[in-house]
Amino acid sequence: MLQTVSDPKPATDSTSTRELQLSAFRFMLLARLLDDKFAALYRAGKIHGGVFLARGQEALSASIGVSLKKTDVFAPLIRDTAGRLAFGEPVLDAVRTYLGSPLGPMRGRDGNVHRGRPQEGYLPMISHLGAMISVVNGVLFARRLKKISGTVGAACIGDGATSTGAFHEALNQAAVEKLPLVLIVADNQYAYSTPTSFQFACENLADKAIGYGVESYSVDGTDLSVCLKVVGDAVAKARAGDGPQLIVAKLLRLCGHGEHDDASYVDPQLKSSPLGRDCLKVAEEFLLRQNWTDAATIAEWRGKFAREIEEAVGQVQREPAPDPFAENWLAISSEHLSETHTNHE
Amino acid sequence: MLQTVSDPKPATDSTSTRELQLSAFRFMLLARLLDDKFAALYRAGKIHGGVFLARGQEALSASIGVSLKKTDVFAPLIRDTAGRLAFGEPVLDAVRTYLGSPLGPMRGRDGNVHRGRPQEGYLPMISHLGAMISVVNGVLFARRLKKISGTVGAACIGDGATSTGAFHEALNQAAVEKLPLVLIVADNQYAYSTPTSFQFACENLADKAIGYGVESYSVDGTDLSVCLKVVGDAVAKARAGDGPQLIVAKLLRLCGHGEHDDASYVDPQLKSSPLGRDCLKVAEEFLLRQNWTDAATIAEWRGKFAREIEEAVGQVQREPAPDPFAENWLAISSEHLSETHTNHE
Amino acid sequence: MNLTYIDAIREAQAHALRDDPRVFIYGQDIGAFGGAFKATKNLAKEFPGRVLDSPISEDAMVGLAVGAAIEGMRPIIEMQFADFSTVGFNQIVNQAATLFWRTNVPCPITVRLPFGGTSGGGPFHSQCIETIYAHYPGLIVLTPATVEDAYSMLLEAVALDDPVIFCEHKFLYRHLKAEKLPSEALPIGKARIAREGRDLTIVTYSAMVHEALEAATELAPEGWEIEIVDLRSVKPLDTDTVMASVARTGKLLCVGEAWPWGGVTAEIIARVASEGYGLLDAPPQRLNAKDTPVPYHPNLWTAHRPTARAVAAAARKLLRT
Amino acid sequence: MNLTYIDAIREAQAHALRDDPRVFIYGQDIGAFGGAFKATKNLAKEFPGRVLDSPISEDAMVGLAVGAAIEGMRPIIEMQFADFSTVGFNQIVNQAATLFWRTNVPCPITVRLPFGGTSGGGPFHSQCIETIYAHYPGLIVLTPATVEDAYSMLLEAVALDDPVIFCEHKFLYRHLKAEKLPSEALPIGKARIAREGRDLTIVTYSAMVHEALEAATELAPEGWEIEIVDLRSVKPLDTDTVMASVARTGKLLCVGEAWPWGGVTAEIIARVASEGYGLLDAPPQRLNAKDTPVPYHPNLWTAHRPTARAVAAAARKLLRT
Ligand SMILES: Cc1ncc(C[n+]2csc(CCOP(=O)(O)OP(=O)(O)O)c2C)c(N)n1
Ligand SMILES: Cc1ncc(C[n+]2csc(CCOP(=O)(O)OP(=O)(O)O)c2C)c(N)n1
Ligand SMILES: [Mg+2]
Ligand SMILES: [Mg+2]
Repeated sequence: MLQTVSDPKPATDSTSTRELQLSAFRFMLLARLLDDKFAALYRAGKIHGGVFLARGQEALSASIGVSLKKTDVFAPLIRDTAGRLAFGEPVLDAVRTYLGSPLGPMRGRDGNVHRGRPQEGYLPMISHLGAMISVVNGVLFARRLKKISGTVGAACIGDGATSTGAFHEALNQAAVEKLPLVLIVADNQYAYSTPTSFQFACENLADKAIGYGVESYSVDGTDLSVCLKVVGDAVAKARAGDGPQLIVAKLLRLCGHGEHDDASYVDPQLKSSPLGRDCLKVAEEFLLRQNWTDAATIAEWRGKFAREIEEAVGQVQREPAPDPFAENWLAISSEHLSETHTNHE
Repeated sequence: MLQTVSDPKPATDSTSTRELQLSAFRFMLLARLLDDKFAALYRAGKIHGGVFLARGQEALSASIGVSLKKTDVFAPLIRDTAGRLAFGEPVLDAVRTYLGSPLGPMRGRDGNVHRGRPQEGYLPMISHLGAMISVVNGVLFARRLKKISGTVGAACIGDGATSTGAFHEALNQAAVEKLPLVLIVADNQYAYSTPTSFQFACENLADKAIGYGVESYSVDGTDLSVCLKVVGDAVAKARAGDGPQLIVAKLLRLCGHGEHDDASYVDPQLKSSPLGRDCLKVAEEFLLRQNWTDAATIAEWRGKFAREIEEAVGQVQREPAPDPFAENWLAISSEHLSETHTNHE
Repeated sequence: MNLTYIDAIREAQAHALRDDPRVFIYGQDIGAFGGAFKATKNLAKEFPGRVLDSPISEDAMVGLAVGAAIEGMRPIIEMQFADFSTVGFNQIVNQAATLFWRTNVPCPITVRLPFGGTSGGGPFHSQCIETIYAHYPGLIVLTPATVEDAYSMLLEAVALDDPVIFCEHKFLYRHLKAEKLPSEALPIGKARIAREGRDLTIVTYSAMVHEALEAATELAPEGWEIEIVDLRSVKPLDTDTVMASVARTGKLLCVGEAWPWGGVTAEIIARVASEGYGLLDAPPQRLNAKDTPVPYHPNLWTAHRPTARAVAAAARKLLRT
Repeated sequence: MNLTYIDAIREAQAHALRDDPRVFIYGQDIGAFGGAFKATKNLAKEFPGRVLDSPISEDAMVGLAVGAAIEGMRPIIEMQFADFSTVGFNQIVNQAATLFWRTNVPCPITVRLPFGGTSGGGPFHSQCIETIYAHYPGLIVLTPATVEDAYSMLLEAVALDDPVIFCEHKFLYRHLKAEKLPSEALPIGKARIAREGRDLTIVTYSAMVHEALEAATELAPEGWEIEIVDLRSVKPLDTDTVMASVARTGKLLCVGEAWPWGGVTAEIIARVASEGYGLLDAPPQRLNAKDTPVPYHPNLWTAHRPTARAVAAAARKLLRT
């Protein structure tokens, strides 16, 4: 059941492959620049709470985003800046959420990576690791009940989160119900500071698939080409009705857990190993080697994206902050059932 | 990693094998008779709440009990009457717990299968499926910290309980810590009324082992000889420091989920399949065929056990019931920190 | 007809399935088997593909319901026992309960919790845990005490756009009977005067309503007229009805089957003390279960939970102050 | 020395590890890394093999602790954030909390919950969930408000034979400073008069003690003398100290950072109303967080939780009744 793809296959020259790679690359670049901006804002004390970056994980994440359709379902996790953008998240949503703008999708109520638009199939994560997978199952389950076919649901998770009961229950549930779930594990060698040796004892997390009766893939997460292929294949199989697909990508987080963390615990040997390659550079070099684009064009994208980000940040910084007096402090939608009784003012 | 043992190996003639089988068989018989008695008491309205029997699971369960040492740790589940007795539980403990006697280990506070003596390594289950496994891990972990070696911990679970997050977290934890845990799954084809097809999608639950990096065994749970061999081997391996062992036994529950359940949902084809064999009969025939005992001796045991059970029940029925006025209604042991404030009388 | 409380729950679900294609039910053993308590008896057959057996995965069961709700469905989740909802707790309080506030997308799920003590139930099949749900923002917590309410409130729960924790009392399942199902009912959020009286108000809910009623009957020959408020819903709490009753009687006894620390009885007393202080002419009192796990043996169990006799004793004491 | 609250927690753990070979610590990132908040900084090095990294498995973390406690150890479990204890909830409330009552075998585990709101924490890194633990029988729930108490109460928690939920407030971690660690302390179960006054009693705990103190300072120039009771332990509750204070002041305001329904403030008011009714010369009042998830943006967050200003306003209103 396990298909290992870790060597870049000679790129087929079809325009669609090329376009897909270029498109994914652009999202990777945009994501990297956006993350850099969040890091800068964090250092400048402009962001409330933590900042969680995706450096080194853009290839995998962008591959997911570009492989999904708008009608699919996507539950990204902390390190999916690229995938979110590729799935269609406006830069503005990301900036507004980090800055707590009331105009953003989370309206200052939730922040940083906890953002999404559920009604558009883009699910905003809660913090509890593993908890989003069964929610994706639920959307897929509902679509089946509603006789809507052809939907795929993608959920992202880290190596550490595979240790949660929620991960297990949800993957098993998807397997039993044969739901079109694509579960992508970014095995980035650490969960916060904890190396994978404290997290699991199997050789490869993809080995877990057999115990659930689902298909699995192992992929080099630093290589956009293979990520695109593997994620694309898995999404296609799920869409075709072959049930849940488990993808395990090996890579290295090229930043701290959050921007407060200097990641000094990361093994230098890992950094200098192939896992430590920067997927963005790898992809860029590959595209240039293939002559699919040139340095000038990339520089132009970079400039354009940087401007787009600056504009978004500028705009959001001029937006009003949330006003607690204007806030509708109701946790339920049935206003008539809200406790009229308030013992807090 | 998967070792399948399903055909009875030609029995070796060594006295130890013979003695072990005879011993296990006696516990199976005692367990069956005890369960029959509980069923009768239930029908007579003498038991509060449910009665949960182990019919069809005695061979597997007894094999566990006789394979463990007194210094080991054992966390049985609902269908381990035989294993409990073999591990050393007095019949009186079982009867007192079902009848709620204040002289039993649970003192009328907990009942039926929720019994044990934690300080003797015999852990009393809580109802939440899967929850006892990590507790066994904890005892093993503590012994390691205390530099006590050679302990094995056995935890029992059903096919249905493999779907719980608790099962996953605990088995993974044991694997990461390489604890001497023997986890025995009684795949009895149903979780209450739910067939295994709603519970998992892998072919055999033993397939799960590879995803945890632990060793596994598949065994015909209706056959005492092979159960003894497999459980004995797994216990020996765990004791030798080879880490967690996962045993999956296939069998059929030969009763309802509880005595209130007529189990009419059980597939007749399963009942007439080899899985539907009564392990007690299989074992008895085997022992007779081997000439390791004779019908008269078995009849004698039966009589002796029946009397022992009757005596225990008689004795417990004469014991005083719990007295709420004499009860120490304190949920914590630090009496000075108990809420002196009582708002309930 | 002679309908029990569990019949009412089954009928409400049948009704909801019939009327609303968005409704489905998901839980352990609820399909062909009809559920541990038969709350879904025959429903899988009557509504093919809409009453579905789940694995023993409470966390994933609730997670799935939330996803389905986002997709516009109205799932009902049956927990086999309320006690087991603790392993689905996170999805209830952190996923379902926060969805609307965080995203403005409502989360219309109903989680049915067969709860409360029965003889021989023991520590893990008896718990009253409405408090842990009511404490979290974002949930509606219902505790019907009658066959009629079991029916109408479950129907209304499914129709609501918010997550509802539906606490149905196992002790009442086959204990209570009604002639017919109601065609109209008090809305959720309104308490009910279960018995009128002028001497003392007992505020209670679920199975304890019946213990209180029995206590009131016991006290009647002694000349006491006890008013009983059945809260029906513990979140929201109908403070107005409670306050109006206390205004009439001047005396308040709150009775709950749950553990004593925090919870419904504390919340009611705190509200009345804060806002209706002048209405009271004696200190308000509480009666709860004891602060230990729920015991197995009936002798202990009946001492652990408030009974009619204990309620009557507490009322008598309060009436004499 | 200049010790923070988090230093105190680290030192208490170092002390416990040093003095008692039965103590070990288990949690995520607590080994070489020293924990998300550095509560175990260097401890893994100082106490080899006794400060151990766990997988992200809160259920199994607590289960393991219970097993180790049965075997005579005294495990400390660090939850990375209190909010994540909801996925270990079942093992806490149904396994650890019931063990002693069911089997007479004590369960000396300490579960450390970094809890409470901080700016930008948001809905899942800010929760105050002491209530859900205090509601269950079998647990001791502690909420130290000072550096000294963080130290002495954690030491005492580890020494106790019962499961302790140790709620340490993240907002206080680096905010509070003390000169030195205490050599003696009030025992667990006793509340502390954090400030004396004769006009009104504010009963509170954890970070809110400091908001209350600030409010008292704000009210002093207006001529009001506010007494502040720091509960220290929310289960058990030191009702006597509360009652004695109310007897002196006649007025009670309970302040909590937790959600309003049920919980510490309701429990305190219910007790005072039931047992100290005559002591009050005005209706007792409560001030809690709002009944929504904890918001991310600081503007919303400071409106969501009680602040010194809000406490002062509530006190002023009550003083004028
Ligand atoms: C249930 C739960 N426990 C603990 C945490 C705290 N936490 C947040 S991220 C994290 C590490 C996650 O590691 P991994 O899954 O490998 O993802 P990565 O950060 O490496 O992308 C932890 C422990 C959490 N969010 N949820
Ligand atoms: C977490 C949890 N959910 C639900 C239940 C209710 N329950 C008790 S036994 C049971 C079926 C167990 O099936 P299985 O694990 O196969 O064991 P078996 O009864 O077949 O021996 C269920 C659903 C429970 N005890 N715990
Ligand atoms: Mg990781
Ligand atoms: Mg089974």
